Amino acid sequence: MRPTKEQSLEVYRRMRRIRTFEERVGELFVRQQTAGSMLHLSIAEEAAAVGVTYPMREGDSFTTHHRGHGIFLARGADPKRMMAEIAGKADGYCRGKGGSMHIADRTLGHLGANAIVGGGIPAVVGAGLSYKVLAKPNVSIAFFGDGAMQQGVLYESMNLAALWRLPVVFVCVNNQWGMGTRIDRAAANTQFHERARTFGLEGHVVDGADVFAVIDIAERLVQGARDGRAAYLSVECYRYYGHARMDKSPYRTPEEEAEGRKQDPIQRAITRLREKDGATTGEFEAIDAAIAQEMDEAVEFAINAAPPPVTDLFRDVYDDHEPAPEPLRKRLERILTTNLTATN
Amino acid sequence: MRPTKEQSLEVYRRMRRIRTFEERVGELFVRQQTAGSMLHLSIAEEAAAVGVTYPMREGDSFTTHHRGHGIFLARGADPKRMMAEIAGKADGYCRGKGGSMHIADRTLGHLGANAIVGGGIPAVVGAGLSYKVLAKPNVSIAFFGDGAMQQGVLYESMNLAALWRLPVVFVCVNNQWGMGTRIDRAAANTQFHERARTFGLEGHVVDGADVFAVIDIAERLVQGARDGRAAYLSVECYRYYGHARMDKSPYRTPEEEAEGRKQDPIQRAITRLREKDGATTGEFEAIDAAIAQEMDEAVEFAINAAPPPVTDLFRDVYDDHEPAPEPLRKRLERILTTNLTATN
Amino acid sequence: MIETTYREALGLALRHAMMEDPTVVIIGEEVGAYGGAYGVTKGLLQEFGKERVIDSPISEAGFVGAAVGAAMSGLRPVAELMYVDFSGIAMDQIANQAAKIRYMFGGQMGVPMVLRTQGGTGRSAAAQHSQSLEGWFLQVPGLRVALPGTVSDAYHLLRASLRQADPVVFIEHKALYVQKGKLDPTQADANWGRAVVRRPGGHVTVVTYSRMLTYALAAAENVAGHGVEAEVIDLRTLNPLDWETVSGSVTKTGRAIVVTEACLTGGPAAEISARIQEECFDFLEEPIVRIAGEDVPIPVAPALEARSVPTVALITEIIRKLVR
Amino acid sequence: MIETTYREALGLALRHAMMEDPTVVIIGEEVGAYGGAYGVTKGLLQEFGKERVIDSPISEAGFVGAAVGAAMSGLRPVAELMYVDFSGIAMDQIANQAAKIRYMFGGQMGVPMVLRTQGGTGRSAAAQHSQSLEGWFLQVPGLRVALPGTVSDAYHLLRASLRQADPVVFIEHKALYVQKGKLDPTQADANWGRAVVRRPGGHVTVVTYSRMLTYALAAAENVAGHGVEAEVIDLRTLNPLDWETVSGSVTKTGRAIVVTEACLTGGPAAEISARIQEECFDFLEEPIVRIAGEDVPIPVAPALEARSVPTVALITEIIRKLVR
Ligand SMILES: Cc1ncc(C[n+]2csc(CCOP(=O)(O)OP(=O)(O)O)c2C)c(N)n1
Ligand SMILES: Cc1ncc(C[n+]2csc(CCOP(=O)(O)OP(=O)(O)O)c2C)c(N)n1
Ligand SMILES: [Mg+2]
Ligand SMILES: [Mg+2]
Repeated sequence: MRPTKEQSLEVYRRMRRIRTFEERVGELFVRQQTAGSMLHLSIAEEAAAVGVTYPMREGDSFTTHHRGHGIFLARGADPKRMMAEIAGKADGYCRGKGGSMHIADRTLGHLGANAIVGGGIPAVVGAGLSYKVLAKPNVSIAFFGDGAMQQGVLYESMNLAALWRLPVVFVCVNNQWGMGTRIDRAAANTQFHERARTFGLEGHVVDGADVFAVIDIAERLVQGARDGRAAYLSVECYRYYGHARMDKSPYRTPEEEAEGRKQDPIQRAITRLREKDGATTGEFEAIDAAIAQEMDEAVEFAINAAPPPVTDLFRDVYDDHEPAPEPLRKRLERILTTNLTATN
Repeated sequence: MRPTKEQSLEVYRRMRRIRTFEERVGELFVRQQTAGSMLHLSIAEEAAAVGVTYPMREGDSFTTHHRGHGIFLARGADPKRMMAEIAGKADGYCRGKGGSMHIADRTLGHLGANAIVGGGIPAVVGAGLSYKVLAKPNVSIAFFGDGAMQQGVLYESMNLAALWRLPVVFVCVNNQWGMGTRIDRAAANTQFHERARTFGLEGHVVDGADVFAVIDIAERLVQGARDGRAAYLSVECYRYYGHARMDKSPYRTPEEEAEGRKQDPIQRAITRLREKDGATTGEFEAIDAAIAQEMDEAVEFAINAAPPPVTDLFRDVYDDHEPAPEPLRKRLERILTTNLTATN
Repeated sequence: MIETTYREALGLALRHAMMEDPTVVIIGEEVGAYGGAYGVTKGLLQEFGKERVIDSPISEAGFVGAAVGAAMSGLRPVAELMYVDFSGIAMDQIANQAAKIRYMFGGQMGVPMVLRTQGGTGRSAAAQHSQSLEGWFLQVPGLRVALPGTVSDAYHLLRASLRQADPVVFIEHKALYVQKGKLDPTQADANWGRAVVRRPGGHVTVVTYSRMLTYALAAAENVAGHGVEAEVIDLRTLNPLDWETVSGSVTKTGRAIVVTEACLTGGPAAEISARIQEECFDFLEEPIVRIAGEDVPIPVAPALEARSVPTVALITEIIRKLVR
Repeated sequence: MIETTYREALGLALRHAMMEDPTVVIIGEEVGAYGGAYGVTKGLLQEFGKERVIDSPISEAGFVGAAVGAAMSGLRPVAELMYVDFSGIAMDQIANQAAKIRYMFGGQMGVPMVLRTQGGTGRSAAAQHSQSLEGWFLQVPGLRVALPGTVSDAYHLLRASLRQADPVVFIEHKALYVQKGKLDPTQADANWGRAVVRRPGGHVTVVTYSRMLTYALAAAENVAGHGVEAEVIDLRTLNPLDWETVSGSVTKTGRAIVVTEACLTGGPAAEISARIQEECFDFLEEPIVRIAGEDVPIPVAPALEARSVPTVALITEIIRKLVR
């Protein structure tokens, strides 16, 4: 891709939106306004999100792992509804049922974030199959972490996608760590794209600090997938902070962290925009300010939103046309009334 | 390996024992003396069994897939007790509880045949781990079919064995078919040893019609495993007959079968023995006759053996020192006696 | 009305569904050229082609998960798990994905798929190929569970399952495939979630499903000669569970026997018994009795295998003891 | 006697077992440097080294299966499954391998392993990290199932589990880790398979385990003020199930309530209820009542999550209604 300045600024803008969103999620947590503490921030993974989703079109679909905020934002999520979901509110994407780890949106092709490492991967094989059977020009993309590279279901899914020639791309957001385990303590060979090749996929690796490199390879692989060549991509980045909000990463050295944190895709994009496109501080500030306001509003929206009504507990277990499960209290009252009355 | 004539004849003998055993299992089935029809014969897979087990020593262990008779025979099984197990008799290796798909023998290191495709694979990782922790000089070998190459647990196991540097070898008895599915309809890339390499293992492939070639590579890989280098080996062969006893393989062409059946490791060994070692028809006949008698005796043993006593149903669910499950009839009698008596 | 087998009735239901609805696809191991391990899908590949009858490699987690994704994306997949015992491999996709997607995502999307599988004893298939695991699915909210016990239901209950908006685990019984019976495909399909009284009687209610229906009916026939009239109820689906039919019967008879092939402890008979007790406590004249599989793995030896699950003789005996 | 937490008591049990028995090894995700997702194994890596405290990649089927193989080969592994919800991935290794190996192979070898895991609600961890799945294991013959509900049992029941010859699924509760209580490590370990009467009472029997024990005791305290004496039984193990203690109590009180966090339908409360009914039918003055988790996946919103499982208020109310 040889982007225009406008395109490059747009890419920057998308990444900055993610960064700011995640920072706000952190604050929301500090203000004790989130549903639980299982919040996994995708800071420094913005290039994977923005780059890979760049060539996606309407009708395309994807699933993500637990660290999926950024990916969905890049694909057009409304930060208000995301933040509300993270806060467990009724106006959230999933009516406050799912939370941070289970955001989904059918209309934008988000088939769901998953809290089971690897759990959401085979779904994209099925989505790809549906495109093939129904002759739709779409692709489906699975996003997951390096931890999922050790889950068997990934290899089953890769094989199925290659064998059935499906429009599917597997994207490993390789941030080098899975909780307290560095990839070299999780895998004997960490050149994951080589594994993918032996399963019959196009397999590549790209520097996740360089969003334009990610866009380039993603455009190629997504197009190939549309033509029936399933593909795999490792996006190499670094998990800036702890695994979840409570984790301070005591298991890694400050030196390693300092080194890893040099890989900032946003700083890299800024430098490039300044050097190649002559972008000015003012231009960045304008973008940042607009985003800051958008995200502040999202936070306020989430805080002020109503929690789901208690009756929602029984809703959506089954299709709307089906009877909902009988609430326990009602059931117990019925049983006790019938039987206790009869005995007395 | 540059085997002496005696060694070569011994290798031949081991393979012939398997072949004759399996032929007798087929007859046992025809005589309606087996427990069920789930009998998977390893005819033409004798080189995998004999070759890979060749360098195994006392204390080494292994697991097999459902097509495991030959492997265990090669490792020293008593055909009488095997046949009795296949007939579901009390004198069988598993007291008639397991049958053809679940033969095991702790004393010979057989940690069990498994009817779940891939199900027995991770156990060898654990066995290998125990050797490492307990500082034993042993290896553990997983035998499985090409079908298991599509099961995720295999890749998890390979990664664990490589990562933990365990004395483990993974052996795919690649007979080209899994039920009615040829490997090229099961996998986009059928060079399975390449996959193993990307998981950090030594990965090799060998002609399963040439037992001496199998012995050569097995000796190397098993020794490597003893030194902590986990390995993988594909032994290429051909499934001569149907998947199980009822299956006539209508899904493959006679031409393909004719071609595949040229890969007979026993014929190949005979030719070599004749040509290189001057073995005579008489020598083969003597071996064959002794084996035929041994196997005939095994069949008679199995037919005449007693079925397990009904009380065995409740035995060995838990350790002997624990109470066995209460039989249903006893339980029902107790309940009805207590309660019905009380009401009257 | 035709005379056919359970196996063929299932195949016919699939065939008719595929003719009517182009989004129905079949995914599973050996469903195509092989025709299914138990022959249910025979001929479908030839008729509908390999885009709709999709042979899978041996990757239970992968292809069941793919069916989940397909169901979210406009197809109506029928995934075939060759043996219900293999659900141990695919359980995450069944219980954590298929079952929870609608709820977890706030009702945005459902997973309209049928997971066809089969279980039970009867073929000396040993511990890993003979289980009755419906109880695993029964305790997962979001999953429907159907178990046809007759040839007619093999057709009509599968048809009804194919119209559900939520995932249905459809469990056939390996010993029933050869069972013969009458089928009228022009009839209305199974009234989803309704049990059926297969034999009326006033002395005792026998609640059962799948192959044990056949056993219970035989036992009922046995005791009829002794003047005992057993009412035999075929639940057909464990989720939904039809309590009206069951409690209607038990309040009438005052006695209930639950018969399942699944193991006693923690199995579906426990739920049925517990619920009858809660709903009909004041009407019970005798304890509710569970006749279920022994709490053991299934052994391969045919004589042991046969005794690991309820027998007609035992059911007969217990009915007679309960109704004196 | 020391004052400690459930989490620390568990860690201490592991530590002592590892000191006493060199074949005890720990295998699981983040059990080493991280100290366990809930901190139970903290310090063990430092003390026993990485040959015995083995961090696994995220491969539940693989490492649980490896533990099975290790248990067959002279080690006594404690595998840690970070959340019981992940058992969906490892279920084949648990239910088809670990549970059946002794039986299927005719008693030649057992699988003396402990699968430590944790479940339950209380941390807004949503549908895939909050389940109570003990009922899955309960219906698999060959598996022991233990669920400690007190600090003392966190230690003594784990110690007892580590002496079993058969695989034990040991399910902790995520909301109990911070619970404080007394522990005397010099005491004898839990009497394996025996329930404990945690509070004696003559009016109603409340049967429960794990976190719901705390709830039941609080409810018993509430009703005591109104002159109702509830006898609270902590089962501690679901397999073995101690029927003597339960039926002894119910024959005395004539009333039984079963409280579990696991979903109502098909869950362990069904088994306990069905069995009480069978064993104590003639003594029951009121129906046995199950108070259990709602039949829904667990939602993330804290207020909904809290209502998806029994509350102290509901238990209190039901005890009072049952004993009038
Ligand atoms: C099946 C499963 N196993 C374990 C976990 C616990 N867990 C949650 S996230 C995580 C680490 C995942 O690492 P990675 O895939 O690299 O993603 P990252 O957090 O680095 O984005 C683990 C072990 C889980 N959620 N699911
Ligand atoms: C998990 C699992 N899935 C499916 C099956 C059914 N099945 C039994 S053997 C078999 C084919 C196995 O092929 P392969 O591994 O190549 O072994 P082979 O029979 O060729 O020796 C299948 C699909 C099974 N037993 N277990
Ligand atoms: Mg990571
Ligand atoms: Mg094969």
